[in-house]
Amino acid sequence: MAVTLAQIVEISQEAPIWQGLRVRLPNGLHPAPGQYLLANRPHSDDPLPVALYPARLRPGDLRLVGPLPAAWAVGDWLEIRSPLGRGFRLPPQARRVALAALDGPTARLLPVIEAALAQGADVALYTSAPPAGLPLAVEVLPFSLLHEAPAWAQYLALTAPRARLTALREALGLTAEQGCPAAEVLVDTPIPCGGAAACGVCAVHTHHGWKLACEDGPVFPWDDLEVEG
Amino acid sequence: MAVTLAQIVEISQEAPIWQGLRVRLPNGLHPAPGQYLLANRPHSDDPLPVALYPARLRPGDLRLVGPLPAAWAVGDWLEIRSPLGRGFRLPPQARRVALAALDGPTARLLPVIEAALAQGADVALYTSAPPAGLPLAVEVLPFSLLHEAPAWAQYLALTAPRARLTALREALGLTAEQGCPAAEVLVDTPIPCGGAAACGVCAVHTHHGWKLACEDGPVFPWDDLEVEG
Amino acid sequence: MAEARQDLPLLSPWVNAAGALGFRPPRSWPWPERMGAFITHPVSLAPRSPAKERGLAAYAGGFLMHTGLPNPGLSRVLSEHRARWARSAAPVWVHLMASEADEIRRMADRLENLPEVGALEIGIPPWAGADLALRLVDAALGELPVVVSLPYVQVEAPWAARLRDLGVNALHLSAPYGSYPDGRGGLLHGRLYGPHLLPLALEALQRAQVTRLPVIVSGGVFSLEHGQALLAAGALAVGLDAVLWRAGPGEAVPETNLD
Amino acid sequence: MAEARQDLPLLSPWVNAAGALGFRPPRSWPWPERMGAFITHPVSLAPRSPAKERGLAAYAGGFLMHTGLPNPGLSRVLSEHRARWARSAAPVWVHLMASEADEIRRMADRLENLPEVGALEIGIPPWAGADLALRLVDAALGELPVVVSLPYVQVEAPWAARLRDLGVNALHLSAPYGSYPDGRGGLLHGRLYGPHLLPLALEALQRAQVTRLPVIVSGGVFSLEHGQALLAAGALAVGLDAVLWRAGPGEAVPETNLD
Ligand SMILES: Cc1cc2nc3c(=O)[nH]c(=O)nc-3n(C[C@H](O)[C@H](O)[C@H](O)COP(=O)(O)OP(=O)(O)OC[C@H]3O[C@@H](n4cnc5c(N)ncnc54)[C@H](O)[C@@H]3O)c2cc1C
Ligand SMILES: Cc1cc2nc3c(=O)[nH]c(=O)nc-3n(C[C@H](O)[C@H](O)[C@H](O)COP(=O)(O)OP(=O)(O)OC[C@H]3O[C@@H](n4cnc5c(N)ncnc54)[C@H](O)[C@@H]3O)c2cc1C
Ligand SMILES: Cc1cc2nc3c(=O)[nH]c(=O)nc-3n(C[C@H](O)[C@H](O)[C@H](O)COP(=O)(O)O)c2cc1C
Ligand SMILES: Cc1cc2nc3c(=O)[nH]c(=O)nc-3n(C[C@H](O)[C@H](O)[C@H](O)COP(=O)(O)O)c2cc1C
Ligand code: FES
Ligand code: FES
Repeated sequence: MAVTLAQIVEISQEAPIWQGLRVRLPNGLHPAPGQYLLANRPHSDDPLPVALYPARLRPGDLRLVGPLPAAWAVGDWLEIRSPLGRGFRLPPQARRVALAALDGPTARLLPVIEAALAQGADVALYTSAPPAGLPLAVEVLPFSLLHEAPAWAQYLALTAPRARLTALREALGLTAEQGCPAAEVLVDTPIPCGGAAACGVCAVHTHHGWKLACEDGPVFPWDDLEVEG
Repeated sequence: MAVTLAQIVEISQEAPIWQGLRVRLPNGLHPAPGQYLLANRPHSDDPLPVALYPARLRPGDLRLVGPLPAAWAVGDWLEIRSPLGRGFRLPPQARRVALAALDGPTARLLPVIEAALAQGADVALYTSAPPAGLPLAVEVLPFSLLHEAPAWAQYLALTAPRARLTALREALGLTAEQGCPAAEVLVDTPIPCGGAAACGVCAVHTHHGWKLACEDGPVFPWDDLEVEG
Repeated sequence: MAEARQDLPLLSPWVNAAGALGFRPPRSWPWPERMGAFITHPVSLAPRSPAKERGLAAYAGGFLMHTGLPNPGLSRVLSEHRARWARSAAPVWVHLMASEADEIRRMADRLENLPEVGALEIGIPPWAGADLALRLVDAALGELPVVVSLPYVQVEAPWAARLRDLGVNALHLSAPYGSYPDGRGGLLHGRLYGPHLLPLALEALQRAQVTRLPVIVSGGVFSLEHGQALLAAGALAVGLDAVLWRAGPGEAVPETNLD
Repeated sequence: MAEARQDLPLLSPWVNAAGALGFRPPRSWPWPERMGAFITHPVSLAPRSPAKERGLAAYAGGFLMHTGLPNPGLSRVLSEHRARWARSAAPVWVHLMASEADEIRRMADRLENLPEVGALEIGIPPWAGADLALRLVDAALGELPVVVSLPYVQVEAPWAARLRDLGVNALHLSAPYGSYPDGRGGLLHGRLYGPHLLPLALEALQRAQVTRLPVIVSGGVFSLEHGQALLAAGALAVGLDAVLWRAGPGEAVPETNLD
């Protein structure tokens, strides 16, 4: 984890409350897919640092997505802590990769998609809203077919709000007793302090006790999660 | 007074907390020099409407200045009440016109300058920071020479914060007993409600009793003001 | 329970906070829902001048304003605005401020027989203790419905729990006071405004349950959703303040004599 | 006045609010002025899990957060963090939370003889009345300096005026609680954060004068100027919260044993 200053190069609209953002970061500080950055404008009145997730990780082309405050503008400087947390761990041998985002932007899955294509995998994205810049090689399928993915895929990269994990399990076609060892989930929760306060608002209940999404996540093995209900 | 919707066409930096703004308004709604508009973004969380003053009033080229919220951006729509208050009343026969802004942007004096030049007056602006777009015909003099203006000018257009009227009197070289019938002052005070609430925060003490800057001003005859101290 | 009092006249759950709309119903009401009642700017028996230290300080999420609540006193308010009140389709509640019970009594006496006055709202000064607060309220209680207006923090005052049994019709929770640097080394003291108040308004509303009175809440409402959250949490009505200073498209307010 | 107690150790007027920096002094302190003391996350006798309804709601000028104040309990806190406290150049104040005086007594007993503990800060639960509040404070009073932490609204509680005579060293005014729509038709209840609190902090500080105690104030400070306004208004120290979650350039915090 390091602290750096970077300037906003570009802002674009991604999804209702999500915007896309480009900044230039020193090379060593680039997050991995599913990791995050915490960014704030120095000397501003913004009460909270903003969590940003990579949407593109090509050299010289770092794109992030997050719920940006309306006052952020191109040219503003940001103070950034990065990289934070644990991201997706795509197994190098995976040849069939499935992805889906429940109630969030699909753009955060793009870096996993690029890595999967790079290692020669077949890639299926279950969504009704494919992100801009989706490689042509990706098969786009309706979200309602996600229940077929656990049987087909050797690796599943998913995102869902903490309160919607039960809905994600249903979409995956799993019962409360069935596992899905190939799946990882980026659990969306507030991560205001990034661990600095041990505030615990990001806490996720796992079979190994309470874990902090800001430090132990935000990506968790599906089978570790205690899904309520 | 009318209510209208207009889109922000351009934003520029004027002075430390003042920005310049261009919007397109229906013709009938243009403020006169020294009058103001109250503007807010519809459906926003901005707690207060913002007071905007004309800095250029040419047909097809309406420029305003005000302390814009950081979140306002080109393309945003504004709800606008305009025109509000009483502005500068340049006497048509004035041939020597002096202007000065104490602790505020000189840009708000530009429309008076243009009108004075149009009626063939000699114009002197006492300032160390001439505004962008100042006509060449204007003589720029140091603010410290303002005390020469009451003897020379047939009309003086001034601006000052309410709490700085004593300082303005000193800059004009006047004693508490001396009048200056040729001068008018745009008194800077908060004008949050524009009279809608009769909140009274904009109240200015005059020899004719309390007056509301939002309705009876913001421009007052210098000789009407009760200058404390 | 005290003597039978008239019911509080209220056409919808949307009113203004005292001081947000001056002394007379506005020509247009920039809110998507109908006006439930018009509440006057605070009126005192004698005229009040603007405060010497009047001012406004803006900060993230809101602003603070100190005015001294200037008003020309009850007689001038009546002579200038009564005719307009009589034409108002929304009931008019007159907000009275005083530091002595006697002033309230004298103002209430003048207002009780005016058909254009629908209710009295009594402002409890922020510095009032139980004694003064209860005396001010008592002086207002006659035939007209009485709303007691008090800042959020006062809902926990033990005397607030006694208002229902005195016969008060409703509470109006008003925004808190605060202080802010005045830019000249001192502090400006005044009432707070802005959407940042909504969490405090919702909290105060819940705490006001102990009074077992219908509760109107002002402060923090800058969108229909904000107001609906307060209504969903049990408010009788929502008081709007600075949002009414926007140039909303606005409904023309019908002028119909209620009589 | 009660028995002589040690003086409150404080190196500068800048501290953190309990809960803003976890259980141990941070490696870097993103604030331009030196750290005056490190205050721990609230510690309870038994472990506390995160609240089931934990969450965060952002609004104009601030946010509300409900966590349940999770912590592993005093024993685990000591075994995991004591060694780091001993290396801290800034004095360490341990913030204790409990709903029974006995829990405070047992925690204070374990902490009194530890040289790495500079003071105890006692959190008064937001729902506490005079009885419980005074019992919790009394249970903490021994040889260590005691700071009593209470939300702004409680400074007006009559029992707060008695703390000085009990021998309490200082008050720590903490941010208020509020409620906000949780987006699922209910309300989230929790502590408020954000620059919008500064006017309320300044106001609470002035009202706290009646306690005749030195006052530390948290809430609303997001710039040096904000904090300086509180110091100019008489605060002993200023507590920083969410501003410390920024990626400020940061001073490395020296690790020097005070002993
Ligand atoms: C912000 C925050 C900070 C915290 N800080 C600390 C801390 O510093 N130290 C600390 O100890 N706790 C910490 N906790 C945890 C918290 O204190 C606990 O929730 C609390 O102790 C209550 O415990 P529990 O009985 O609910 O634990 P549970 O969540 O029920 O877990 C009990 C324990 O059993 C073990 N366990 C259970 N299932 C498995 C499994 N399948 N495989 C392996 N192990 C298993 C785990 O080690 C776990 O700790 C923190 C929590 C949060 C959110
Ligand atoms: C927001 C706001 C709303 C108000 N609403 C009203 C209102 O609706 N009706 C109302 O009457 N007042 C209104 N006032 C005025 C306020 O009530 C007065 O300040 C108050 O009445 C106290 O009066 P005073 O003795 O301070 O008046 P002063 O300010 O001392 O004035 C006394 C009166 O003498 C007269 N006067 C003095 N000098 C001259 C002169 N040279 N030439 C001519 N006349 C002169 C004026 O008419 C003046 O009203 C309002 C003020 C504010 C700021
Ligand atoms: C309900 C209420 C009643 C008040 N009554 C009096 C009063 O009787 N006499 C007085 O001098 N000030 C009175 N005050 C005014 C305060 O001293 C202070 O000037 C005022 O609250 C500031 O107004 P503002 O918050 O609108 O700026 C009253 C304030 C309120 C809110
Ligand atoms: C000083 C303090 C003491 C508390 N003590 C207790 C307690 O003893 N038992 C309990 O269940 N909750 C206690 N509460 C916790 C509250 O019930 C509530 O869960 C907590 O304040 C919410 O934490 P948050 O505001 O950080 O989200 C305490 C809270 C505070 C602030
Ligand atoms: S975000 Fe605060 S502990 Fe995770
Ligand atoms: S701005 Fe409110 S009365 Fe003038």
